[in-house]
Amino acid sequence: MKNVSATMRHWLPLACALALAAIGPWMSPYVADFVVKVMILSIFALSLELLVGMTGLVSLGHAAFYGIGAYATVLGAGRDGGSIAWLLPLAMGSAAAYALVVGALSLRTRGVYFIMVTLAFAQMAFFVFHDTPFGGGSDGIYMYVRPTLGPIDMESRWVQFYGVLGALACTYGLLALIRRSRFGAALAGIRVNEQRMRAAGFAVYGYKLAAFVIAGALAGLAGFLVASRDGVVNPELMAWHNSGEVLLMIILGGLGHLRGAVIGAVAFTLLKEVLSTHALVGPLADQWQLTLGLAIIAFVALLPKGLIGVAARLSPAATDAGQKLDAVPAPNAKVTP
Amino acid sequence: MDVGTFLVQCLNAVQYGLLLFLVASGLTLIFGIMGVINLAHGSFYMLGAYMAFALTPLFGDQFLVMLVAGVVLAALFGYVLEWAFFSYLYQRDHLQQVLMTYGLILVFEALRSMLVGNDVHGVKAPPWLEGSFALGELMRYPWYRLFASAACIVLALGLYFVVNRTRLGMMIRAGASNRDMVRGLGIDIRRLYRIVFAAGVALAALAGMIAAPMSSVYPGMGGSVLIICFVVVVIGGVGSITGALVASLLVGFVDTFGKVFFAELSGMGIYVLMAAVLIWRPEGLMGRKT
Amino acid sequence: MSIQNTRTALTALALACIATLGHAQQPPKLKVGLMLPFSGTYNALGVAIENGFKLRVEEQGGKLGGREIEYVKVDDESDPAKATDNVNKLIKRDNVDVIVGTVHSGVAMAMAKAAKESGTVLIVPNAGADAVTGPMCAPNIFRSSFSNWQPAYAMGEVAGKQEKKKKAITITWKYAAGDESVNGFKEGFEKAGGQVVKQLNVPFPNVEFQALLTEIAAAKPDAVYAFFAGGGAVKFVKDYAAAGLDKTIPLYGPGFLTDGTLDAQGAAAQGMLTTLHYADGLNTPRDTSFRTAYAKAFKLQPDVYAVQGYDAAQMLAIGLDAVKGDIGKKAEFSAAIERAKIDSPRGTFSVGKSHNPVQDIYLRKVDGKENKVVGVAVKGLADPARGCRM
Amino acid sequence: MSALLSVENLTRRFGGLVAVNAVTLDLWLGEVHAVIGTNGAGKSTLINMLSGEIDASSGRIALAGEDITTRAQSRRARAGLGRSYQRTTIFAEFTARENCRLAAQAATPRPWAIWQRAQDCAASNAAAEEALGAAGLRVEADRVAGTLSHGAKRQLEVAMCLATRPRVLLLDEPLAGMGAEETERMLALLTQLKATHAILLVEHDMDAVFRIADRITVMVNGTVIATGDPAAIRGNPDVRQAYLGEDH
Repeated sequence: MKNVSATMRHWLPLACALALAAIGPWMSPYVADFVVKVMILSIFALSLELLVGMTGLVSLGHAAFYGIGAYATVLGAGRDGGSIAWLLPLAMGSAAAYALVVGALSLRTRGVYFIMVTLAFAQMAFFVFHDTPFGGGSDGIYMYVRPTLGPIDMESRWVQFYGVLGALACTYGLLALIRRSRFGAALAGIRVNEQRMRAAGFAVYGYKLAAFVIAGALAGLAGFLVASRDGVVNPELMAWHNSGEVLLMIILGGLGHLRGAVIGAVAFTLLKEVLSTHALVGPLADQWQLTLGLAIIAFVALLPKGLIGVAARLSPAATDAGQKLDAVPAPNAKVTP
Repeated sequence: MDVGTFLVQCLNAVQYGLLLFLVASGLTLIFGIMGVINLAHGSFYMLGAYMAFALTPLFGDQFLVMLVAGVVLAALFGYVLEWAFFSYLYQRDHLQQVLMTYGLILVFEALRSMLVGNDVHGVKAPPWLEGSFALGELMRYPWYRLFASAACIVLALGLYFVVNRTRLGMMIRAGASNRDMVRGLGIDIRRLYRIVFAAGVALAALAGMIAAPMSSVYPGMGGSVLIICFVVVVIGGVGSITGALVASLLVGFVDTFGKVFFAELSGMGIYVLMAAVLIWRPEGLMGRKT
Repeated sequence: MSIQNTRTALTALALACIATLGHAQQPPKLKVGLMLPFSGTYNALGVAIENGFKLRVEEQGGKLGGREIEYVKVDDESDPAKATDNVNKLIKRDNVDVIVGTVHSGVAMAMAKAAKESGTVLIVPNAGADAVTGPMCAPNIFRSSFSNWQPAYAMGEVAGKQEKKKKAITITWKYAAGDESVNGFKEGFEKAGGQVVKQLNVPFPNVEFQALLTEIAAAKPDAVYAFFAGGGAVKFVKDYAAAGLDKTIPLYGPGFLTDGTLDAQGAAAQGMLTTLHYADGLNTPRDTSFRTAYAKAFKLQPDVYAVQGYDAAQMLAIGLDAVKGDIGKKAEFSAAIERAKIDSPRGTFSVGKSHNPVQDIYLRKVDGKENKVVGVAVKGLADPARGCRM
Repeated sequence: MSALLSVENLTRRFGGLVAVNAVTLDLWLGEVHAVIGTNGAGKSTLINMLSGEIDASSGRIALAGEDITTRAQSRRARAGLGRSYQRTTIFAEFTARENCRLAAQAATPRPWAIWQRAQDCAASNAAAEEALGAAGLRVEADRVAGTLSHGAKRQLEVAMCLATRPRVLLLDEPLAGMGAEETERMLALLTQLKATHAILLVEHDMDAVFRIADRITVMVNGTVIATGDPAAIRGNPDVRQAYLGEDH
């Protein structure tokens, strides 16, 4: 039984990706578009999962890297468009560069302070783009020509769909590799007990910074994709409630699991979609803020371990296998009064 | 800038800082003592402002009576809220707190919209505080603003007294530095939390009530206050009332003079300040080293 | 909860798909997507626009161009980051024929982008971003309201020519609409011989104005031009009066500074001059009949937003009439609107080359709880439509 | 032969308080050097300074002749300075083996090699097995650490320290909370380890200290009042008065 579920654990994500790829052509444009949006959010959520779930660093400013990736793409493309070959590295590189600066400074703090410092740096980025004409000011800026690479053109719906699916698969794969690698093991150790890791001889700060930069770069990837899809970016991408929402997603899904991030992104988007659709909930749709808020509160009260936790409760066999490095973290973000 | 204008700007900075202090002090108490990240704190400020809007017609010029009534109502509200929601959060980690209080923001905003609508409303200052006095040749300074500053100072002194001179304050200070110790002293920690939370809500609501005649009441007024207060709390050091006061004034000055000298980038000012303080002292100005 | 959610969600998707298929086969109803703020700060504006639009449709017997109207509503949350997704719901999920929206400029920019790419007709019933009928202009994008430049330019002219002011200071929230408005004022004011000596900014949505009021008092200009809306407008006007500046330095602004906010502003706003394409006390038969009908239908007094929604429906009706309800004929549809004289409650206006109204801008004075018209600031003012290549 | 770890005039002040005052001591290979003293004598501060958790205010620390006074904790650890904690700091959610492997991994981190699985790292596995064996935890290697008995947890704490293949061991109360049998096992382990390590032992269990220590340093109020072999310390009048006198 254990082995069956362990194997499933490995192959299920791949099977999902293949299934999604297979049914892609039969999706209506809206459904395809919706799936693309959820996939981009999944990448964004996965990048934060690396920080929160795997390293125990709770960041409330992750949207900054997402926004910077998006802005780098649009500003890099300029009026005449550009190639994916250099726009993608540019987007990820810019986000990673800002993550390096923010990480280098904010990792000096911990706990509540870390949460707030990341928020402050995100707000700084927000105001740079909101208040200066550099990125088009508060109304944002357009991308006139979407990025291309030879015959691959992000203008096409199918390139968007399969490109984003590929990016999601790569991100998931990369993080899965990191998780089982020595780097991932060290991050897991840092999450549980940073002091012990230092005593064992790990340069903890460097590891955390590396995780922060990788997470920033992956958020930049999500930013690149969202800019390529929408063709328009604005400072709201970096707003703090965006950072909050992506945090909600990974908690909703269940921390400490890569699947959790994806499930959370899907569930949160669907939940909001359902609660604000008149056809489904009638006049309550006008009060979606109220219902969403209540849903979140009920969720915290009833499902502290996220949706993954529910699945685990339903099939206990699935829980013990592979729980070793996989458990719900006790982030070292406990209050330090 | 001549000396007169400079002095007036300083007055502006202090006045703004004091008002911030009132909201932030409640946040830092809840933050530091209960260890709860309360994103919904801005909603309590909004609650206060809307309470002022709703109560002013009932109390007429009995402004001070209204403030007292409002504080009592807000404290009761906080007491019930702690019992109903927050008491479940202490054993959980920060993430769950972020999640639940985020949900509460949505609920409060929706309720506000259902109960009062989305219009902007003015709130009348009490008649005995209407009018203004001359300050410089063109500028006049409203009495109400001066009253607000004075009220904030009185409250700051009162808070200082309660925290440093009373038994409750002793418990609060102990709670902020060491929770186990409080338990060891045989204090009912749940009751302490409930009182602290109610006090935090009351402080935020009081700030909202005092600010209402100056700021009017409008949807979303809690959101912008919340983030600034977080900045104040972090600069000052979590759980430190004195730190919150110093940080509020600092933020007041940076904001005021930022607008005057660096109009283009003034939005960033307080965040740069926060980053700088944290690089220098990662635990905040008055925070304890851990 | 989760399983049920997933199930409901799947049902939702399925329903959406079925709905899409079902409607592709029954042509008659015309689908109008209303993408407006139905929550948050701008909720009231969204409702007024929706009411205005529906009022006009009802006056036409529930039909435009011979087709019945079906509404699909989406709350845009005034969040530009979600704008593309929200507008795609209308375009791709609901396959609407026309989109009406929205209030927030940043959201409207994203909507314009999506509309330009899909070719869906878009009528903007408020958002004043110059770019919508500037660089982003397109044959299928129209605006029934104004560009930020318009009332601001008119105010500049009034301040310079009529009021004979020489030195002015501008103050605004630091965001695109504010910058555009201030630049419009500056253009009009400097053309009329005045000079803007200082441009002050407040970070959005900060409402702590005291420091800048002190600056204004120290600089002693002849006039101040301010751009704020909603809660910010109320607070600024009140603070300005409380600082005693209203006695010596007149405060001007576009109409939004005093529209829908007079209740809250009270005495502080009395006597202020503002410019806008609509005003109280126009007393034309057209306006009076509109106001009575609106008040009767919704038990509310109409405002400028209601007029803009009403005119969005008028423009749509004109276009649809010309193509007999076949909105697929894009060229004829848009040519008809470009030719038309639109009989609006605000007065007759036409639509310029860039699809922005060419309209009279009124000078209004606050009197009690009304923005009473005192005259026409600029007749038939057209937006310069900078950057529009159409 | 020179001392493996030599400490000269090490001092630490917290504000006006001098927690550790000019402590000088040497650790030799093959020796267990115990540091004893009442609560607040500065033992923990001393061990924290040696391992690099807190900076010294003044003084010098040398590891095998090399000055490491200003080195970061992680670099000291990699240079061969291992420590255990008074409060158990094992990773409760991992197995005992994973705990040791993770600690061992510090020696060959290669974090960039993300295509390799952590559990496939031969060097770390070898070090982990060795440490588990030495600490007598081989049977329980695959149990989740949080479920081990208290004694086994303390053994794991030492095993994790061994897995980093240190030359010097700084053990902070390894016997705390242990039963008699567990204590015996731990003492046997220490006796075995001292052949290949220099050991600094901070411990409150006086019987154990006098049984196992080759040299004892007594601290009072941050200052060393006596150093010598157990017999000398037992006979030292100052020690009897200041410290042992209260106990015996």
